[in-house]
Amino acid sequence: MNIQKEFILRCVEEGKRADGRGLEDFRKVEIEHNPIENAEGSARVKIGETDVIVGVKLGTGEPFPDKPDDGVLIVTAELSPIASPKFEPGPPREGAIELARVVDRGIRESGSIDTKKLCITPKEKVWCVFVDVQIINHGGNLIDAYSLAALTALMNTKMPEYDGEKIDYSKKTKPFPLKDKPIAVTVCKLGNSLVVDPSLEEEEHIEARLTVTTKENGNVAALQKGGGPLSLEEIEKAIALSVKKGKELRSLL
Amino acid sequence: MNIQKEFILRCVEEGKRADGRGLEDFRKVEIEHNPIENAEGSARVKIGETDVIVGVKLGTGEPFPDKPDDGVLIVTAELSPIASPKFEPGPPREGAIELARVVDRGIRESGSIDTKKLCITPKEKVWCVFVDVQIINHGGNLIDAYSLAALTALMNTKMPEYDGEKIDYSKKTKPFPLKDKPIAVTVCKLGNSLVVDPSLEEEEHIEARLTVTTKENGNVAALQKGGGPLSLEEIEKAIALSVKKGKELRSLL
Amino acid sequence: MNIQKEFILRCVEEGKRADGRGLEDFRKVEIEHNPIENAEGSARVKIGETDVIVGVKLGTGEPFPDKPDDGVLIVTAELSPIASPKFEPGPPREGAIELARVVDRGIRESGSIDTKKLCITPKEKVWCVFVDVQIINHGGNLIDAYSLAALTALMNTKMPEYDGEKIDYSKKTKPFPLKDKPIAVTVCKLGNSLVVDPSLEEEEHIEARLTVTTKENGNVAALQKGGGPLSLEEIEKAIALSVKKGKELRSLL
Amino acid sequence: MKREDGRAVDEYRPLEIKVGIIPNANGSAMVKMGKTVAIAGVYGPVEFLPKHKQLSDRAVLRCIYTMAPFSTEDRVRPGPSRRSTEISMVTANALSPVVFLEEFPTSVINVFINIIQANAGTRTAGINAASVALADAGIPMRDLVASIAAGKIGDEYVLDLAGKEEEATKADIPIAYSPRAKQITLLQMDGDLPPADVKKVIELNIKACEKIYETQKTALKERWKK
Amino acid sequence: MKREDGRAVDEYRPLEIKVGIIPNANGSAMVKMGKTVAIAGVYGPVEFLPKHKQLSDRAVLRCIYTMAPFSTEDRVRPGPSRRSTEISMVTANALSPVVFLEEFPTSVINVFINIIQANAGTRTAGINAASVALADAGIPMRDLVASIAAGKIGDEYVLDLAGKEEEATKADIPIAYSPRAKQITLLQMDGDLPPADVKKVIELNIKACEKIYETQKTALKERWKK
Amino acid sequence: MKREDGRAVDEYRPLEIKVGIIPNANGSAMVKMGKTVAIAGVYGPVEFLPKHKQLSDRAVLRCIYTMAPFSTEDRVRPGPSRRSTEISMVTANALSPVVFLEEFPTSVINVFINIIQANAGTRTAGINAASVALADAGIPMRDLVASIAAGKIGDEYVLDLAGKEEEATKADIPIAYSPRAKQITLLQMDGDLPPADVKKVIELNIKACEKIYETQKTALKERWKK
Repeated sequence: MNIQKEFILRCVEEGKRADGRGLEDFRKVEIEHNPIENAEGSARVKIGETDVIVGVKLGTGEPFPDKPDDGVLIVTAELSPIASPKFEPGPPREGAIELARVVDRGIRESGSIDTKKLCITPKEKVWCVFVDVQIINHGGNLIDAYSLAALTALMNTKMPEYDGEKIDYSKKTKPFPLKDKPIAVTVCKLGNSLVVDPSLEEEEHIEARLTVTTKENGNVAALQKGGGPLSLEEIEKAIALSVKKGKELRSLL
Repeated sequence: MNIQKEFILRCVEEGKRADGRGLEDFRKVEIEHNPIENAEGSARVKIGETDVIVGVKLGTGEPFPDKPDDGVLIVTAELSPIASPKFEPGPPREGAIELARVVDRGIRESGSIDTKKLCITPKEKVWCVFVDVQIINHGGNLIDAYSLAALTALMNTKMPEYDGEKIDYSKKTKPFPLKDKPIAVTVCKLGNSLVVDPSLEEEEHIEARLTVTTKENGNVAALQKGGGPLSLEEIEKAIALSVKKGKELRSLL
Repeated sequence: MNIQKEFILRCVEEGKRADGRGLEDFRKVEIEHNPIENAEGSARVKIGETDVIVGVKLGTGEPFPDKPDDGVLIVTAELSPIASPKFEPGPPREGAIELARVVDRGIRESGSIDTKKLCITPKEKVWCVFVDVQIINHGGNLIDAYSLAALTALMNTKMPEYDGEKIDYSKKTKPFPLKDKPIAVTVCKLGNSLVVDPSLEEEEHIEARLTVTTKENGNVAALQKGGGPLSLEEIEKAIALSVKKGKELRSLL
Repeated sequence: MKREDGRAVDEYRPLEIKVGIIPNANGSAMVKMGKTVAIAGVYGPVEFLPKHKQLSDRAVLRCIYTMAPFSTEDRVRPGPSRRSTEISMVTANALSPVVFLEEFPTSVINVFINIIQANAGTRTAGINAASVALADAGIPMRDLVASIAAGKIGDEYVLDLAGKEEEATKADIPIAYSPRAKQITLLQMDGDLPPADVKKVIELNIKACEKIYETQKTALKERWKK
Repeated sequence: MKREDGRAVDEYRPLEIKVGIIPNANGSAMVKMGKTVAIAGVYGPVEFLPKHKQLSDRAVLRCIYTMAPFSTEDRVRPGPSRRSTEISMVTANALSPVVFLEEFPTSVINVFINIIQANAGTRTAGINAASVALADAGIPMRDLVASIAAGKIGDEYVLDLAGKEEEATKADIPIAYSPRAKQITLLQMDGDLPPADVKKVIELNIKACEKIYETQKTALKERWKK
Repeated sequence: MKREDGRAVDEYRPLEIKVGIIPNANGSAMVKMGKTVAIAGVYGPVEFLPKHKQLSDRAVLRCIYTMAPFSTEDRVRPGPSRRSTEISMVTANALSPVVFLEEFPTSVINVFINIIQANAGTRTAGINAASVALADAGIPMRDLVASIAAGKIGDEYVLDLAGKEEEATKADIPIAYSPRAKQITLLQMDGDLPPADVKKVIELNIKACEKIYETQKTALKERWKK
């Protein structure tokens, strides 16, 4: 372990990564559209060896009392043990909960969904938007992979028809009211450097991470620091780097 | 343990059982009708040292959306630790779940219950039929004992009166809409032989078991293999044996 | 531990307590009214080092089918690990459950709440009265502390306004329908003596305890024995002592 | 006073005790008290696991009280409730004083009580069954524990309330009692009574416990004859 | 008989098997059977913890079957259900006979099966994937296990029911089969059929399993070529 | 800009810190920030059980954040939620960097934070209380951690949002800060702000943290005087 850590850190000091990438380079990003027919929208995203599928399902339910004419967004995450020897079966623990909540806030706070358009009958019935993920392989940087797959799945989503009583999932026609394209980029402090898209091995040795979700106009919609401390200067740099990489990722959509 | 196993297997090779029975003999079967006054129907079944009570309770609830005019059947099982040193307190685990699901499928798939007659108001209110078991002593062959007790309890069930608002459990008059009498018989492979009604000691040494639920007309309504592999020939023999023993058990009702 | 126990018991034999009190003396009792603005009524009670806050919240819900025009009382307790190294995180276990149920019965059986006045629409909507406790420090005698704080919080409670649709928590005006002032006093058998208000150290060495909840008219509304056995004579003495101390505590309100 | 079922005020319902009804258990019993039916099974003493729960100087008597889903008019949802957890706890307190727990350090004695049919008095029926089941298991005991409840209706002290009497009573007081030591090992009460009445009701209970105790002993003797 | 999707009665849906799709796993596979998609990942053998669950003479093959929330029309709530618990159990029974578990005493081999998209036949697709994943993990095996279901519609025995055929069938019989030993390792049935028909349907399944078995072996060879 | 409660834009609500409020705890504190009240209790370091969770080279700082059921207008259901689990985690991250965890390998330090009354800023109040409670427990620390949140309303950067300001803000950014190391140990944000504004808001927070830090130190000195 110490040898691996030393190697990873020495590479970074010299301005490159253990796998030959530059500090600000993502691994290869692949996006597959709508692999899941039973979902209203779906996407499979691979970033290097990380491999996730996100499906969006629509159901109906009651609105929250304080938001009687807004649809409801529910983002979940399970760290399925199929994807890593470190994930254990059982109900979601803090790692899974943070993953879901960071992706949730990125979508919610960016105002990406026009929730008013998901209202069916005020106070009584609204659309519930479920965003769920199946992690196939955990190769590092799950937050960015899930966020990108969630956004793509929402872009691919079509609303099923609803006659006031039953949803007809065989007819999906109307577009989903998506208003923005928020992208999460997680910047990691590795040694004294800032890098993006950590591999699984790098993730074990980072000092801190900062996930920055940016909107199309360059504004920041959500921040989440994980791990150890960061200075204000490091935070500034990380945000700037996230904005830049966010634009690059958005151009893939 | 090895001595016990050897003895059990040697007996079977010689065409009899450790307790003197023939390979195709059940232990003594005793049926007590309606031991539980608070249930709408109940039965206590003893097969050798195995001792179970099944109670049927009726309540009202909403139908499933895809079956708006069918009553709902709920079969549960708990392996109460009172009945065996091997049962542990806590929520049902796979053994209890399989027990409940095999009994459930036997009743459900045989079409034994005329669920349409359990509809009160289509889409809104139907009868819910709860079949629950209290195992008093586990002496082997729980599936057959529970199945037989469940059928008997359903045969004993009378519907309570319902005025559209409240159930009056003090007046139980109308018969329960039972259409068939499905019997589950579990055939076990012990050594190279097929036997029925395993004792607790035999159950520990079986290679495989096959539960066959048969209807009055001799048709098979449900199958469930447990344990190890079986050949097609063994399966054929087991089904034929189950049909035969099923008729015998049905004649006790 | 043995030395502590011996000291505690020797003191009691000599008619006083390890901390200098008499056998029938409470530690200093302090009551703070309405420390929690967000509650409809609240109280903080300190008895020696024991420190609890009780808050009463009002919500609306369906009545129980067998009491269609009665409000619903829900008393809970958690043994928050912040209050003692012996309390563990997680769902309430038997200690917490007994605490909640004894306090609940004291309020309920004394008829302290006029539940009919908590009915909004019979069969459909009633007030739900939640009584919850935050234990800040467990210094012994939690049952009496929680009971006293619960009663005080209920006395401090004002009903929020309700327009048939929404509760307006900013307007709390109408008095809460409290009819009696039940006080719980727990008498402990320590060696061969009966004492009240055990300290944390004393509690570890008691033989038995009897909680007696008395009404304003001196009647007993609830009893709960804990720990070991008591003779009828001891029970009689304990009840008489509880009635006496209950009056003293009630005079503090 | 006329009672629903014709009993005298100090008369309990027909009591039946059968010992040894669960072959797998080390000890077991069924108690019928009118229409209430409880079974109890005792397993142990065995080593208490996980180890950190063991007591170094005595056994733990662990009681688990449950109701069969079909035991009441409204089906009981499986799984523990606040009520069943509390009854399990007071049951353990009711039985522990008469068991020589100090003979089995680091062990657990498991007492499972299942209510098969409920019609008032399930906790007391369960304790009566468990007490006999412990003796049937051959666990060394100082005494048996007998248990019953009583209340007050109008001006009368009334034993073993059942049916609509439960609604009419001013209080319901269950006790458990060890006759040899003359000790009360369970005492609870819900209601509204002056202290003097509480004493009278407990005394009524104690008298009944002494009779139940005899039936318990007879049932055990029957068992040992076989 | 004309089938919805034009297949012959003894024809299963297009089958695709990919091996080695989960880099982190010791072995893995994806199986597509028509629109049903299952992935399986194998981790182990590793020491089974907690220790008291270990078997001294062999490994435990632990299977956990789950459905992705978006895999069906009506979203699946995360967490185990009675159905998924039972499928996990029969899957372990279906696979255990072909694995040399006795070579790894006190160990556990974890087999995770996730259904990505469901359109009939998820348990059989899962077993097909898991069988290949075990081989991909290099775990010593006597044989592979192949799995499929069949039923009867009208007078015809029909393989691999899908879509509305599931409602029309008189019975649904899934099996798992080890071709080398000619042994059936999973057998379940829901429905209503005379015993003779049950046999015919199982025979139809066995024939199909023999073909699926070839596809499994081919997929593994492809993998080992790389 | 005029604020609801008359404060300046860079002014936080009245802050009160009491140390040593829980006699049973090794260290404790209560923090009031306006109407928000948090208490924190520290227990440990003690051996971390079960053993397999121990870290061989340092202690685990375990934080558990909970809200009293009566702390908010709508009663909080007891038990952990996704929100409380996440706050517990980021709180542990916020405090760990200043504690010499390496001095207590294989141990756990338990930090319990209970919100008694909630009116914006419960996570930051909880961190302020926990930081002081750790020091009160005599646990060796590099520094204290101070915590607060800020946002932007209209064109103004506004500190310590409360009441209806939370709805009016374009973003809510809580931080935790270790003044001696000039390090940010917690940073989250919900909202919509250009990067330059994010920096301004963080700077506003840092200035406030330096003042809160002084109040924390004063409160600890008061405690030690006694």
